Amino acid sequence: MSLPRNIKEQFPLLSQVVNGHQIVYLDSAASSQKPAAVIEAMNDYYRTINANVHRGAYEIAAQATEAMESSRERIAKFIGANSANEVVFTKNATESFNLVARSWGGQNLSHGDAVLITDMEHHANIVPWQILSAELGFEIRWIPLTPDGQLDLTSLDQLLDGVKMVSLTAMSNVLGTLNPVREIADRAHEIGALVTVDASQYVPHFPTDVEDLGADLMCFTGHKMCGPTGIGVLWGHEELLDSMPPFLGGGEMIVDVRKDGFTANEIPHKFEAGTPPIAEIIGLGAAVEFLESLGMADIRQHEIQLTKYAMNALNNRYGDELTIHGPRDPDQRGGVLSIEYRDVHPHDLSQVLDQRGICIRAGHHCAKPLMKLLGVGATSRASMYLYNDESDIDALVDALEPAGEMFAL
Amino acid sequence: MSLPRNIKEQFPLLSQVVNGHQIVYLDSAASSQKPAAVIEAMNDYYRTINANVHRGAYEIAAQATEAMESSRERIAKFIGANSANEVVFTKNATESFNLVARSWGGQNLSHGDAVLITDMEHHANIVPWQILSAELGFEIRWIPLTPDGQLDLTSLDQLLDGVKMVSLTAMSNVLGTLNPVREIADRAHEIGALVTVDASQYVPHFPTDVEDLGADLMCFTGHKMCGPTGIGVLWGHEELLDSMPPFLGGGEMIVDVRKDGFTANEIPHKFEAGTPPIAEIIGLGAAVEFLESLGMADIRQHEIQLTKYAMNALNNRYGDELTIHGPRDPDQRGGVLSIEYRDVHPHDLSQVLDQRGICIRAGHHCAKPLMKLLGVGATSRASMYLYNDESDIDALVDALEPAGEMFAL
Amino acid sequence: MPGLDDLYKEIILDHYRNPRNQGELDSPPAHRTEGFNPLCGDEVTVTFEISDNSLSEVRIAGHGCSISQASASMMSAAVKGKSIDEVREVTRRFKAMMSIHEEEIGSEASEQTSDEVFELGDLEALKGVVKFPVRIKCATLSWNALLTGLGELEG
Amino acid sequence: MPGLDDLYKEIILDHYRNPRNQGELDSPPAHRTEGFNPLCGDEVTVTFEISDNSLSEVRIAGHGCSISQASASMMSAAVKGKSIDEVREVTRRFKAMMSIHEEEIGSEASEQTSDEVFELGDLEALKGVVKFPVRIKCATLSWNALLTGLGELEG
Ligand SMILES: Cc1ncc(COP(=O)(O)O)c(C=O)c1O
Ligand SMILES: Cc1ncc(COP(=O)(O)O)c(C=O)c1O
Repeated sequence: MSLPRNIKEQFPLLSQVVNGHQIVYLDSAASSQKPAAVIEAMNDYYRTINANVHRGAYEIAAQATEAMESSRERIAKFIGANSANEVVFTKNATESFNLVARSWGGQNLSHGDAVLITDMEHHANIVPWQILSAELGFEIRWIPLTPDGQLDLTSLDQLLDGVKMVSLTAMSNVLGTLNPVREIADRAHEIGALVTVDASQYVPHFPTDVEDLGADLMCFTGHKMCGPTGIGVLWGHEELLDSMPPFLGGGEMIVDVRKDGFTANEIPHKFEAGTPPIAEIIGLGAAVEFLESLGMADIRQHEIQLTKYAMNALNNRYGDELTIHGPRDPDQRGGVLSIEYRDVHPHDLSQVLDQRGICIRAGHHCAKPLMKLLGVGATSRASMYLYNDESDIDALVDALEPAGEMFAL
Repeated sequence: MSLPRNIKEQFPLLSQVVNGHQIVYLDSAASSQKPAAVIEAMNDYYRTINANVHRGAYEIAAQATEAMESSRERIAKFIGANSANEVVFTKNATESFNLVARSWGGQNLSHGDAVLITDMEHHANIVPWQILSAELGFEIRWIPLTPDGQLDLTSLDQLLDGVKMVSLTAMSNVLGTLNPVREIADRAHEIGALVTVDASQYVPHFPTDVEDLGADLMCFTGHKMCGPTGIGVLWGHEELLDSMPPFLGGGEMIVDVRKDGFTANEIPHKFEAGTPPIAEIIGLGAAVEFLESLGMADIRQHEIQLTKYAMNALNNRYGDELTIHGPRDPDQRGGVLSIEYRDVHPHDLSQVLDQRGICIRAGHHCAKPLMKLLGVGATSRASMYLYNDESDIDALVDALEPAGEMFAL
Repeated sequence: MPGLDDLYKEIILDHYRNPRNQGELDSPPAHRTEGFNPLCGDEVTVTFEISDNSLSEVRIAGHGCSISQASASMMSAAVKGKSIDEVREVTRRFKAMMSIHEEEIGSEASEQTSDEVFELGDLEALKGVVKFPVRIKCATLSWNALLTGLGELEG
Repeated sequence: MPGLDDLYKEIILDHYRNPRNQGELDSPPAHRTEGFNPLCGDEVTVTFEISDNSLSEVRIAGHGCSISQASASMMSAAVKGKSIDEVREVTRRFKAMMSIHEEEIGSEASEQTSDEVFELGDLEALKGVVKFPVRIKCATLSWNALLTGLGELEG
C-alpha cells in the first residue's frame, strides 16, 4: 500500500501561495505541517469540552480528562509502551531531555561518572548535560563519526568505560543518519548503563517500538509529527520513572502538600506539574491517529522512494558541484538532505528558493558541534515528510541552478 | 462603559448544552473559556504560516517569527513592561515559578537564607521552593492569615528577617482575597529582598502594571485569561533576568555550543529552550487583544457587580446555612466564591449542580496548606469571568437547595 | 447521560447518613492504614484487627463525599468477620465492578466462582458509580487503603 | 512581497565576490573583536588599529552569507581612516537605516546633521535588506562586532 495521491489536500497550509508559487514545503525536520484533522481536534476541544482536567467533577471536565487520557493511551500504543503510565507529557523534546538530565542525572551522576553522547547530537541532547555537568562534575564523552557521517564504533568499549548513561539520537536531523540504537543499547546495558534515545526525528517517520530500540528513556516532540506546538513526550520504563525524583514542582504532581514538604504523585503525573497542555495533548493524539491511518511502514516506504529520487536527481543534475552530507544509501538514512552547492551560502540559497515558494532551512540546525566537524557554519537542509512528492523535489532541483549563477564567485 | 450584553456569543463553548441545560460555566479560576477570536488566531497560524521560528529565512517562517514576537510585544504592553525582552514564555505559571526558583534561587539561596510565602499560596508557589530548599537548606516562611482570609501583616518585620525573596499571590484562587502586594513589596525592598508575584488570578481580571505592583518577577498563565493551554509567562526586570543563569538547556537558548560548554543567548531567549509554543503564543496575543478590546477596567467593574450580586443572593437565600470564605467586601476581593453549604460535601454538590449544567469546582484547588488551615479537605468554588451574568448566579443559587435536601444528615 | 439516581441510590445515602463501624481502634495493637484522594482531598483511615486469619474488627475514620463515606461504611460491614482470603476476594470483585469494563469482567468472574459468600450484596448499589468515572476513586478509596494495609502485614 | 533585486543589488554582489580589506591583523598590537549570528552560524572577526584617534587599519575575516560578507566589506571601506567619532556616527546611521523604522529615523537624522562626511554612500545599497527582516542581523553583524570592539577600548 502506498500513501493516498491526494494527501496534500489534507494539509491546509500546503495550498498556500507564496511569492506567486504554490508552497513547496521541504522543512519538516524543523516542524511538520498539520492535517486538518489535528487542527479540528483542537478546535473541537476548545469549542465543546474546554475545562481544566483531573480536578473537576462536572461533565465537560470529565470529558476533557477522558480525551486527554485516551490520547495518552493512543500515544503509548503507537510507540509500543507497556502502559500509558510510561508516557509523560512535556512541552517539547527539549524539556524531556532536561527532565531526564535533572531528575535522573541529578540523582545518579557525580564526579568520576560519564555520560556518552555523539558528535551528531542536537543541542537538546547536549546543553542539559553541560548545565548539569558544570554542577556535578561528571564527564561528557562523544562518539565520533566516520567520514560519511555514521557513528564510528571502533572504540566504543573504551568510550563506555565508566559511563552511566548513553544518550543518542536515533536519526540525525542534519545528516539523516540512522544510528544502530539497538546495538549500542545492548552494549551499554552490558556494562549497566542506561540509554536515552532522541527520537524527535524517528517517531514521525518510522514504525517505533521502544522495546525493539532497547531504550530505557525516549524523548520526542509533537510538532514534527503532524501534532501541534507546545507538546513533547518523555517515555520511560515504569520502574525507572518510578525511581526518579520529581522535576518541576506544583499542582497535579503531588498527592499532598504540607508546610514541611510534599508527597509526589504517581507516574506519569509526578512529572506533569501545573495545568497540562490539554488541547495540545488531544491534538497529538489526533496526529497519531492520522499517522496510524496511513500506516508508519507506508510512510517510511514513501520517504525512502522520495529520498532515492531526490538524491538521484540532485547528483545527476549537479554532479561534483553538489555534495549531500551523510550516508549514500537511501535505505540507510532518513529524508533529510543537507546540501552543499557550489559556493552558495545556505542563507542565500534559501532566500533565493523562497522566491519560488520553496521552503528549506539554512543554519546550524541546533547541532553546532557537528557543524564544526563538517567545517561549515551552516548547511542548506531540505527535509521531507509524508506529504511531499516528486514535484516538490523537481522544484528544488530546478531552483538550484539560477541560485548558483547569481552567487558564482 | 460596561461589557457588551451578548458577550457570551463570542465564546463557542458557552452555547453547549449539558445534561439538557445550557451550560453555566462558573469555573474560570481553574480555566477560562476561549473567545472565537483566539481559537481562530491559532487556526490561522496552522493553516497559513505554520513553521518553526527564528531559524528560517523563508517567508512563512519569517511571518511565524513576526507573529510570535509581536504577541510578545502586545503582552509586554498589556502588563506595563518596559520591553518585550522582559517577557519570557513558559508552558504555564507553574513552569515560571520553577524557573524562578531553580535559576534565581539556585544562584542566590543557601543555608541561613529564607523565602517568605503566604498561607494562601497555590502549590505552584510552594513546591518549587520546597524542592530547592531540600537541596540548599534555606528556610521557607509563611505569612499567616486573619480569620477573614486576609494576610496578617502584624509580624511582617520579624518574618522578613533574613528573607531574600518574598513570593506571594496577588489574589487567592480559593478565597478571592486581594493582597496588598505593593505595600509588602516596598517593605521587602527596604531590606533588600526581591518580590515574585503570582498573578495567575490577577492579570486575567485587573488592569495590571508591573511597576505599580512593585514586582521584580511575575508569573501568570495563558489558559485563565482567554488564552490557550500550554502557555505561561514569566515577566522580570531586564537586569534581573540578565543576571539569572539559564534554566532549561537546548536549542534557541544558546548563541554557541562547543564540546566544552555553551554560551547562553540574550533574554528572553536564554530562558526559552527548544521549539516554543508558537501557536499558543499567538493565541495568547489574540487573547490579550480581546481583553484590551473590552477594557480591563470594565471587566473588573463587571466582576465587582456580579460578585456583589452573588454574595447578596446567596446570603439572603441561605443565611446561616451557607458560609463564603474570605473577605466580605466585594470591592476588596475577586470573583471567586468558596462556599460551605450545610453539610454537603463539595464533590457531591458539584455533582448535583452538574445535572443542571452548572460547572463549579470541588477540591483543594492546589492549596492544601490553606485547606488545612480552613479545616476542610475541599471547598466548593464558584468563580466568575467577563462572560458570566446574573442568570448564571441565579442558576447556582437555585440549585443549592435541592442538593441540601438530598444530603441532609 | 445517566441521572443522579444511578449514583445516589437510597442505600448509599443511608450508609452516608448512618455510617457503620465508625472510629479508630488503638494501634497498635490494631493495624492502621490510610488513603488520600488527591483530586478532592478525601481522606480515610482504616484500623483493623486480625485474629485467626480473620478480620475480627474494623473501624473507619476520615472525611469525604457521600460516595467515599458510604463505600467505606459498606466495606466495613462487608469485610468484618471475614477470613483474609475472603476479604481479598470481595475486594477483587468490588474493584472489578468499579473498573470501567466491569460488565465483562464482572460476569465472567461470577460464572467462574459462584460461591454465595462472595456475593456483593448491598455493595451492588455502588455499581452506578462506574457511569461517573471521576467518582470511581471516591468509591475505591477505602478499599485500596485496606488492600495496602493487608499487603503491609504480609511484608 | 519585495523581489530579490531589492536585496541583492549589484554592488552588494560585487563586495561579496571581491571583499575589501580581507584578513586579520596581528593582535596585539591590533584590536580584535568577533561577532556570531546564532541563527545561521555566520561568524566575523574584525581586527583594527587605532592611531591618533582614528581607525588607521581594519581587516575582516570569517564566513557568512553574501549579505553579511558584503556588509562587512563595505563597512571596512567606509570606516578605514575615519576618526573614532566619525566611525561611531556612520555606524549609528547605518544601524538606524537597518532598523525596521528606518524611513523616519533616517530622514530625521539626516536633516539634523547634514555633513558630507556622514553620507552612507555605497552603504545605501543595503537599504533593501530591511524588507527582509530575517537578514537584518546578517547586515549588522560586523557593525555590532566593531561597536563592541570600540566599546572595549574605552571601558
Ligand atoms: C493562584 C494560582 N497560581 C498558579 C496557578 C498555576 O497555573 P498553571 O496550572 O497554569 O501553571 C494557578 C492555577 O492553577 C493559580 O490559581
Ligand atoms: C534530533 C532532534 N532532537 C531534538 C529536537 C528538539 O525538539 P524541540 O525543539 O521540539 O524540543 C529536534 C528539533 O528541533 C531534533 O531535530
